[in-house]
Amino acid sequence: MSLKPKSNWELIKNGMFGENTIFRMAISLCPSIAVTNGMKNGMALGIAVMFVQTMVNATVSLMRKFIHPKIRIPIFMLIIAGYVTIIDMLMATYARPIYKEIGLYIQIIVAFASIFARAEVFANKNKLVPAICDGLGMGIGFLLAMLVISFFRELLGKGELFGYSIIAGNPLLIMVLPAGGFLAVGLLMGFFNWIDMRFFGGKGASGV
Amino acid sequence: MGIDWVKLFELVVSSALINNFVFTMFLGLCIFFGVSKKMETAVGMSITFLMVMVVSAALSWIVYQLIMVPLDLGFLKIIVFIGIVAAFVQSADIIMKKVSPVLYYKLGVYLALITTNCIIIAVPLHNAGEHYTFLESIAFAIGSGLGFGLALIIMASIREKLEVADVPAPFRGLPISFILAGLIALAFTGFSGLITL
Amino acid sequence: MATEAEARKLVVSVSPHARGDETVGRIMWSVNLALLPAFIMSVYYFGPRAIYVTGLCILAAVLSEHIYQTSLKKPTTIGDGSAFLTGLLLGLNLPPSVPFYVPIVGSVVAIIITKLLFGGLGYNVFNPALIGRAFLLISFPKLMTIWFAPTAKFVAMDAMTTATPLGILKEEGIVKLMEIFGDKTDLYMSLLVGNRAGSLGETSVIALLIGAAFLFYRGYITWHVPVPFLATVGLMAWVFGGEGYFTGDPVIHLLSGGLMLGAFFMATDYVTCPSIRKGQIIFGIGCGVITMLIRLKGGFPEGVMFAILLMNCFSPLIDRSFKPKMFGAVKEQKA
Amino acid sequence: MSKAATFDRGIHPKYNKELASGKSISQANPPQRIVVPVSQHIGAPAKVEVNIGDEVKKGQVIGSATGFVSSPVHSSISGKVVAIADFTTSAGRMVQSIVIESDGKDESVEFKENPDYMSLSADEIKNIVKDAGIVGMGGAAFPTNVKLSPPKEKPIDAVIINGAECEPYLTADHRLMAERPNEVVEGLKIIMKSLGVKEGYIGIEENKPDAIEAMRSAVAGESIEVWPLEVKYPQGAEKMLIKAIKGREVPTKGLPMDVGVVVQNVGTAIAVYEAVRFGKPLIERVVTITGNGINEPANMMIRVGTLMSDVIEQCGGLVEGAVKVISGGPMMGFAQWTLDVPVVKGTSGILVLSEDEYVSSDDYSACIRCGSCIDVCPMGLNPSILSIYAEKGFYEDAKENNLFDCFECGSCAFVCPAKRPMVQFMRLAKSQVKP
Repeated sequence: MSLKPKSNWELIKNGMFGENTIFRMAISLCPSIAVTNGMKNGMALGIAVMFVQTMVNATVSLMRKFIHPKIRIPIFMLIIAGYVTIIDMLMATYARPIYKEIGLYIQIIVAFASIFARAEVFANKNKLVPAICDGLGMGIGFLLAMLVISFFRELLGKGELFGYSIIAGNPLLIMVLPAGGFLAVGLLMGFFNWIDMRFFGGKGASGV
Repeated sequence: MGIDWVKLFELVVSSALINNFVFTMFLGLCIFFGVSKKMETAVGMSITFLMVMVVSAALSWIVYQLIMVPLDLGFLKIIVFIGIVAAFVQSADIIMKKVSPVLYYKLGVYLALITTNCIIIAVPLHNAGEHYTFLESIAFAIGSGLGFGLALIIMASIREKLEVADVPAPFRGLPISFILAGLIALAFTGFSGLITL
Repeated sequence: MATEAEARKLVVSVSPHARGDETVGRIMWSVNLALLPAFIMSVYYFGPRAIYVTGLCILAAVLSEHIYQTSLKKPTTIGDGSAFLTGLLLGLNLPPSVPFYVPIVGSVVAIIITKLLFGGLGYNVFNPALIGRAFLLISFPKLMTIWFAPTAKFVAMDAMTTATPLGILKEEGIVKLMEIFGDKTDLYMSLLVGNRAGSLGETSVIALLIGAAFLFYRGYITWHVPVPFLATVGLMAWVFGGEGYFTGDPVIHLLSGGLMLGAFFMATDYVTCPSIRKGQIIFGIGCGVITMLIRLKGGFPEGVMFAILLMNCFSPLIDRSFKPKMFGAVKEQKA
Repeated sequence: MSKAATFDRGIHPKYNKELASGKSISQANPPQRIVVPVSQHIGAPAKVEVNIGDEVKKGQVIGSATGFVSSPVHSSISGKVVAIADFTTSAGRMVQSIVIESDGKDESVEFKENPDYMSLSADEIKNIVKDAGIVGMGGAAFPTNVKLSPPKEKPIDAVIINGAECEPYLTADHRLMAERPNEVVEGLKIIMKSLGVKEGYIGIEENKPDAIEAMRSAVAGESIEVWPLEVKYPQGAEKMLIKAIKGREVPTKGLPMDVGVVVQNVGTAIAVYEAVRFGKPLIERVVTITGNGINEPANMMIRVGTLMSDVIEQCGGLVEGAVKVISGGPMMGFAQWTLDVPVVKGTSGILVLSEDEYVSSDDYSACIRCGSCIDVCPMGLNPSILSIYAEKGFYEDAKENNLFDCFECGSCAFVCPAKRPMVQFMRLAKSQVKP
């Protein structure tokens, strides 16, 4: 990707904006809709992903010398699955109400292309600190995306934020339903593309 | 032992249409948006997915209910299921290459994409969560696979049409596909309440 | 002589040099015109609310198209009557009582999200008015299901709320329906003239049929979509609509709900239904099946809207599967 | 036969034939100067056989055929070759042309008459037809002798004379059939003889009752049938005509001979007769000059090579507000940017449209998928999707949707409510992909 090594801060920034998992890279899309009907859920999943992403990157970076390239994929899988199980059990114990709603999606973090991709593309080739920064950046980027989407959906769909009532009146119930999730993500994605094109001369999302 | 065919049928229909994986459960979206550009790939993907889902659901059920539950190892299900899926996909890959190179040429490319897809792993996880019987697990897998295939094929046919549309530049590609999926999901809400399980 | 031709500035263009009279604008405005009887009946039954709601819809639809296009520096297409039509159809599909923001939200969703973001007229996948209505129904489930009895008086909304015939049929059964309307003939007559609760423009079957006849006469719609649609609904209502098989009353199902409005004015939308005739028949049958599925088994009393929207999803697929019969097609062609 | 024969689909444009249908064929004045393109036909261009300064006579070969699918060209006046250079043709291309200045004498080479023409052999007929430079006069201008020489594995059992004249406005074939029916029949008999065919048909749209009447009495006693056809465009397209009369469908990418039929235009039949009977080469033809943009509509016998401006002048000139001059009919003809183009063997009409007849297609809009074009396409294509593919540059997809079966009849463009330039899209796509 980049020829010259980036500073740690740049790595974090890159993950947050430049290669934002959802809006720029367009991978790991499922949770962007599934859990963003409320900011609480969105934040919970975002934090879970951030945790897994960072830990996986760190672990892979530490172990990269010992992993035989031929079996690296199953090993990565195991590492990811291990951390997902940890966060799964942690949340099941300490955040019971949220876990009831988004438990399936926590478990499904195991199949996130973004986590696997960063382990393969970055952590496997870099030292511990950059790998952690990269993971953190990616995780924060993901968390941010979750927060933005869930902000709009919860506000428009329920008139609430984090469960606190903000606007009175009839909210657009559809926004917290599946259809509204797709619409919100699509419109936000288009909006960010528009900003990118209008003010930064970008060409829009790579993605699909 | 009586088999409740009606319930199985309803399970298939409900998981295919009413609780469609894509439109109401948001699973498999990467693949859904990734391979729905051309009809041919969409059809190939649908077939491959259906087969893999059914087989991995069956294998997972056997392992989970007959080995893990008795041994009280339920907490390991994530690791075990992904292992099963990965192993199955890998062996299917090898077997297909040997047995039917033609089929492999047609569908093999999709196999590689499957392991990292949440929709495949979601089926056994859901089955385990709902404590389905073996047949119910299979029915759920079939329904989900059909639903996913249906979604893929509809999406592909519409996107072929969108390819030539004057979509505003910032919305081209993924954003409009999301909006499209939203509108399809809106239409699919018409099915809600059709079958209550 | 060359100078003469050049001085005259002869127009050079590709053949053909003769063109038919039909234009998009003419078609769209004709459809608008065909909806006039239904609109008049809605004003007759629901009073000024009908004008208010429909007018707001049309205004919001036309304005949002105009603003979107001018802000993107594109030529504005409000003159072709399609935005007007979307607004009108949406208005006729709303209950009379909705507050002012409902028509506006619906029209904006219909025009901006459903039509213009997809590339404008001709590229939209779904019928804009129906998406607008579905969006509203899901968003404001309470507001969108408050029905008023037709007062047949030109007065403000002080009428009593009631359920639509289909709603009564679904919740309380045919016996209750008969209790309200008297005997079957009375029921049929009420449904035919539109003396019942329902969306503004869907109630008067006669007015809708007059409009539809006009469109048939002008050749803007053909039987390929509406007839299979209605036939399927009738057949399914007869077979599955009663207590046992083959005891249902097809007439009630045919005359109530938004069926007539949907079958003649919305399922026939050029852009979102298949363009090949054979495909249109499949489309019509599909609409009918889903409508009855939802009416009889689903979670909503009325299924026409969702049926058309669902079949809209399939239109490109249907169009893809049916090719017109090609002249001189070689049969035993090997790929 | 109660109902007139026809094909599936098609359109009913306003025919506007009354402008010229009553005008008998008149003889145009011999032109002062002619421009003869060496390529007035499909196939290899003729090779120039004269030099600047040469004296030529009427009927003299000035360009010779250069292959099987090629045709010679003759001078239509007597005079001197003044230039050999590229000139614009009515199809808008630049083609090498021979310019001859008239000497006013109108001297002719001697034509070899042959009163006993029905005893000629098939090969002799073909040679005469070829040497006379006869090509299809309906517009496509395919060398006639090639049509008369089908390969052995494709036996021909019927010849159809195309008197449909489905293009609106045009009346040249109509007048020929009404005024010279016997020559049409003789021409047809010669063609049938050269192909060894027993069945002959003459298809005429029902809107020309006098032509049908005349032809009916002319074929009395012959094994030739006159078929009235439904008035519908494009009834006169070869494939549609064969479908209407013989009920056979020419396979896609095939030719009429694939179903055992040869179709010839009315004018071609007369040209064949004149060549075989009188030895006269194809140096003049009947052209309909019509439209509300011309002062005196007419059907005129015009020498090949006469400039359009010359012809228009003889018809009283253009009216004020004439906006478009078309070579051929309104459906498939070519709009002209200059009137200094010659009438060629394939020119069936000169149509001048006035402002109120003219329809602009400059602002077209997106396809609304009304399906009208699908309902009228005589080839059973999906013009809607083809035009969208062409518009957006998906030429390969257009090709897969049978782009190359389109023969640009313009029916789709005629009915299109969005006023899309369908034919232009088709041509664009065809130019971008190989068939």
